Amino acid sequence: MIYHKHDAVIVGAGGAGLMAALYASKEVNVGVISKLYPTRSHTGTAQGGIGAALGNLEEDHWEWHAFDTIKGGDYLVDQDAAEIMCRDAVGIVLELEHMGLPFDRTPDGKISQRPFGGHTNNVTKQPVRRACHAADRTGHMILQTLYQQCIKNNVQFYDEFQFMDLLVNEGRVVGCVAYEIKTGELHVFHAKAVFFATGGWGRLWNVTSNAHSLTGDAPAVMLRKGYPLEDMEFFQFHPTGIYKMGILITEGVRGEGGVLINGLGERFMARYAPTLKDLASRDVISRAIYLEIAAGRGINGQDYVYLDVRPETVNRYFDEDGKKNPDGTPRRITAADIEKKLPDIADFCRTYLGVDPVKQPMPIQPTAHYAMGGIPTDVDGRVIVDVDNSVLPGAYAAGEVACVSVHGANRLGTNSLVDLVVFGKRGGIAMAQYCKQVDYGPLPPNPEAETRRQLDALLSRTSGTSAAAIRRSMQDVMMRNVGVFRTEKLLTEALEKIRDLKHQYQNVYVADKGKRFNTDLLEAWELGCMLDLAEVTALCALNRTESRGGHARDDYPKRDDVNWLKHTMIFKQGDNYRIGYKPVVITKYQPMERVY
Amino acid sequence: MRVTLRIKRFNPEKDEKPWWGEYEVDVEPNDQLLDALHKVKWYQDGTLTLRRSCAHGICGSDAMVVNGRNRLACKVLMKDLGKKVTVEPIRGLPVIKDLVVDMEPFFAKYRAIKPYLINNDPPPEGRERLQSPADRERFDDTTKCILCACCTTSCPSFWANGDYVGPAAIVQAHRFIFDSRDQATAERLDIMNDMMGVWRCRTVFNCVECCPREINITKAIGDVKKAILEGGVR
Amino acid sequence: MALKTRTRSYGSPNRFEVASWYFMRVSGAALLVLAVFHLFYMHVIAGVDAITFEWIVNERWNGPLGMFWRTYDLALLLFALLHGANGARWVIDDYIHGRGANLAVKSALYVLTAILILMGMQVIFTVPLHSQQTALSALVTALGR
Amino acid sequence: MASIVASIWEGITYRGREGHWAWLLHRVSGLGILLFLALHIVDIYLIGVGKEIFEAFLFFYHSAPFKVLVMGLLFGVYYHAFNGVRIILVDFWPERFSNWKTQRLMFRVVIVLTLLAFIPSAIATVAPLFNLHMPWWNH
Ligand SMILES: Cc1cc2nc3c(=O)[nH]c(=O)nc-3n(C[C@H](O)[C@H](O)[C@H](O)COP(=O)(O)OP(=O)(O)OC[C@H]3O[C@@H](n4cnc5c(N)ncnc54)[C@H](O)[C@@H]3O)c2cc1C
Ligand code: HEM
Ligand code: SF4
Ligand code: F3S
Ligand code: FES
Repeated sequence: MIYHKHDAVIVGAGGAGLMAALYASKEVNVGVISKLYPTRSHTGTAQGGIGAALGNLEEDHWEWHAFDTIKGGDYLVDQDAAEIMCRDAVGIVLELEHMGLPFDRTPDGKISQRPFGGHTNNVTKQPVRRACHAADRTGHMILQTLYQQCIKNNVQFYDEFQFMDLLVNEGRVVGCVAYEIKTGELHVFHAKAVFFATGGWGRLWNVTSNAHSLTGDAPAVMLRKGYPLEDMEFFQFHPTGIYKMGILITEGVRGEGGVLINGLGERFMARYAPTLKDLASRDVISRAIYLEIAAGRGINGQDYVYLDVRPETVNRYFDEDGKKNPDGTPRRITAADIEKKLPDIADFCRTYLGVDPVKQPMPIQPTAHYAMGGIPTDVDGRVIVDVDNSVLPGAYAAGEVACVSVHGANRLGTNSLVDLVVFGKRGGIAMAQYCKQVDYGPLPPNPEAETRRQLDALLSRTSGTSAAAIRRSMQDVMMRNVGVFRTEKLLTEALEKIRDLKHQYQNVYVADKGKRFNTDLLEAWELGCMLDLAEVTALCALNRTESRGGHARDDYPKRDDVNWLKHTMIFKQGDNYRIGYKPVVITKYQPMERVY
Repeated sequence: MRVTLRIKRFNPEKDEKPWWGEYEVDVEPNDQLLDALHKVKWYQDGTLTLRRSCAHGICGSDAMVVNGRNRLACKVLMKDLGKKVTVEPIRGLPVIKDLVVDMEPFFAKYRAIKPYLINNDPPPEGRERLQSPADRERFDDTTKCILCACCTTSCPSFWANGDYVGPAAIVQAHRFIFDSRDQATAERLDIMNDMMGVWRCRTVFNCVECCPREINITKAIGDVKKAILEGGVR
Repeated sequence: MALKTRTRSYGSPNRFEVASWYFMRVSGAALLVLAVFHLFYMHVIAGVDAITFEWIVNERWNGPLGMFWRTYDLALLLFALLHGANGARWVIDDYIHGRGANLAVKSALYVLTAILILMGMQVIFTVPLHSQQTALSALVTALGR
Repeated sequence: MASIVASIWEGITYRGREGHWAWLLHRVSGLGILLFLALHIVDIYLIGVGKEIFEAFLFFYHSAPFKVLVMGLLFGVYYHAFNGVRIILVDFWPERFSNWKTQRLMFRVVIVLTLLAFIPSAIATVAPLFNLHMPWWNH
């Protein structure tokens, strides 16, 4: 066992973790643990943009952004948090620019912005250009820029260290345990505070835009330690994933004018969202695609539709919709614009589909994308441990792993990047303040014992079921039964199946017994985390008998504000679970029906 | 379709020297090589070790030598590789295990070139620093780099001499040298003007041929060489 | 541990390295004319079998174009050797890393290059005079011719 | 030593494209020419020493095995020269010449030029062995 001491340890080096590290390290001594090299974090894949009401191209206000966020989240959003996020976003995007982030530019040299799903001018109800972008690699640029700044500020990184356990003693966080992948050593980090920024867990599903590394380790550990997870039933399916592979085609494609086309050649979104059409909110579109496919209107009757961004198609619909440039001329797009604004998307299509998006439509299907729920926190990243908003001293979280909740039942495109930087910063600052006020708590005896026990159990078996087989079954059942559409029957079935898989997991077998870079062992350990999250996701989904945002129940198709305008909080108690509820914070915006 | 993967295996914990493992897998033509490697790891030999994460060519984890050439395993499809595929770790960095190499020397070089914007003027209040689209365009290509190390580990100058700062680090330096907002041009050019800096580049183009982000690395290096010769950025 | 590895630091700008890089290109361009024409002339236009002691001494270096050829050969000698030696220095820096070994091999290269230059100049300047004469006096004679 | 062998081995077994082979050949040819040049200086130096010893050397030069080496030299110099021009173009006009498409084309041009210069030279080199003479030779 190797011992380290830092005022604060940040787990995860994506956008949220790096932002927190940057701010916390200005005040206190921090160490950043990440199971991937920081630049490999999934923030780097975010494509379309980061939302902020800069108003560089047309009138915009952060209040409009807040309203869009709340409406997009189907009113399950905590409105105070959303207001903070949308207000702070403006300053933070400028701050990112000052750090060197190479945004695309308007002709007069300002940050360029583009329209994105669900972002509107609240007066005219028309799409507004709010997503600040750097081609279709905004997340890549954010990740790079933040990592660069961390290097400049000499932040201490522990690259390829996997977080395994949180150490809590005398009612507060005293550190954590991590596994050094290269050597197989356990490291105990003695700290006053631990900050979770481990991202999402899309790998629970079969077709996902998420990285292999997104397995929800931190929330699973929190759950096992008896701390709650919030709103786990809300998981976003992004409407446009590459058919079968799940690789994401950004909403930016539709922002540039791309349209969805069914097997009959219809632009079907005109029926489901007459105003915003293809730029309606994600849950609305995913559901529409699913309904089209279910009605046999997929391409050739199969389970996918087309996303069409060919200039002739786009320009035809621009005319049909009467789309205009700011100077009043009709809006137009050319093949060169597509190459220029969406170079990576064009590259994905050519590489993985052999389809040239300028000449052919792209086959797409909804793909598991974003966790709205997660570790509950307040607006300063403090982890909340019960329905009365009590905090666990020294525990912080931000980014996709956290649930503030600014995304409610459905996250608006571009809002995740906003969430990362806004709450990463706020959390980092709050944590530094906390560290300056308290002393180190005593470590518990044998702090690494529990982790060692888990690993030894996995390593000791000489035969058993392979982790891969269990994982595959879990992903299949989650896709089929806990996907875009859910029913009581599907969910109950899923629960049974997952419990059965958890049972099999007791027997999982790890072939690699070595210490050096043992990814076989880590994958098996991660599977344990995923199974726990799969179980609570199905459980919470079964529990919520309404349809709201990303959670669509065929058997309860209506939103039910009377009974369900509240957050789910799920707790593990022994082998059972308890579900509690937390009210939604409402400031100015009363729930209304959502029409796009 | 059935293919044979020949994978160079080496676990210093127990192997004296590297050996070739042969594995037969059934794949779809459109499968990535990464999928095929996963099939081996998940269903045949759990000890096979590699790095990967995003699975679509964006995170830069899985650079390896595929049929003799540097590729990202997730960005090459089986149908383009033939029936017999050889896979080796990238060259010029110490092997930790199988396809995993020690990336630290690579990142150390990245850190050595001061990979961050240096601008000591206070930023303008309440707005961005302005930059014309033309100025932004000058360094666009080099902002795409994902630090996968394909380029550096395909460069004969780097294999020969590990002190060579390498194409990836030069690409990163280029990204700042040609950013109109950066003020440390002279300092950066001094770094690049080192004996183990840009002058070690022999315009081999291996880097360009294998960069998964299709960055024109040799041109970026050429831009930097020229800037040094001309005593600054024009 | 995966903590920061130190690397050689970069940033001692090396004027000599730039100069040598530049020289390789300039001398390369010169050699393109000098060396290629030399080879083509000797092997194709004149034919190697024409090369005899008499031909070199009497026709090439003492014929009507004698001075031209001596200058040409001197330029070729200097450019080719310096270019080649600097190239070899690069190759040595590429492959031989031990400080001692690197220095030893490079020193040997420099000494050899110097000797070869002197030997080459010696002939160009002294022929057809007797070889006992010093290079310096040969130079005087050559220039005075 | 082992590391030298390893990096040379890596240089040869990597399946690079035109640029890689161009570099390898440029390096080998450059070193080869340098070796030949050293030898050549020595033999020319012998002119100053005396006629007999120089001519003894020439005899060696005119032998058949040596002609093979000379052909290598000829090829090497032509290739190195034309490829050197390619490198210079890439270096001084990166915006025009530094991209893989132009680069592949340029390599082909280099090979063509090399062959154009090499073929007559090779013929002239072997001709004397078969007692053939170029029409313009006057000996
Ligand atoms: C394809 C795609 C496109 C997207 N596009 C957009 C967009 O255009 N706009 C937008 O706003 N959002 C977008 N998103 C969503 C957004 O990118 C993510 O929600 C966000 O990047 C998550 O950031 P994060 O910092 O929370 O975590 P991540 O960036 O996922 O980072 C997680 C970090 O945690 C580390 N980690 C995880 N587990 C452990 C462990 N056990 N021990 C140690 N370290 C651990 C990882 O190494 C990593 O460093 C997109 C998402 C995807 C998948
Ligand atoms: C004929 C015209 C010539 C031209 C145009 C030429 C050009 C060049 C150039 C541009 C380089 C630099 C290569 C690089 O940076 O990658 C070079 C390298 C070199 N040249 Fe020449 N050269 C010529 C003749 C010669 C001769 C006559 C010799 C030998 C005496 C020679 C030996 C070398 C060597 C050893 C190198 C180093 C190779 C390496 O680093 O890989 N060259 N040449
Ligand atoms: S330049 Fe290209 S090959 Fe090199 S590290 Fe960056 S992305 Fe990879
Ligand atoms: S392969 Fe190497 S030599 Fe230069 S052009 Fe690329 S860095
Ligand atoms: S797995 Fe991310 S680049 Fe291949």
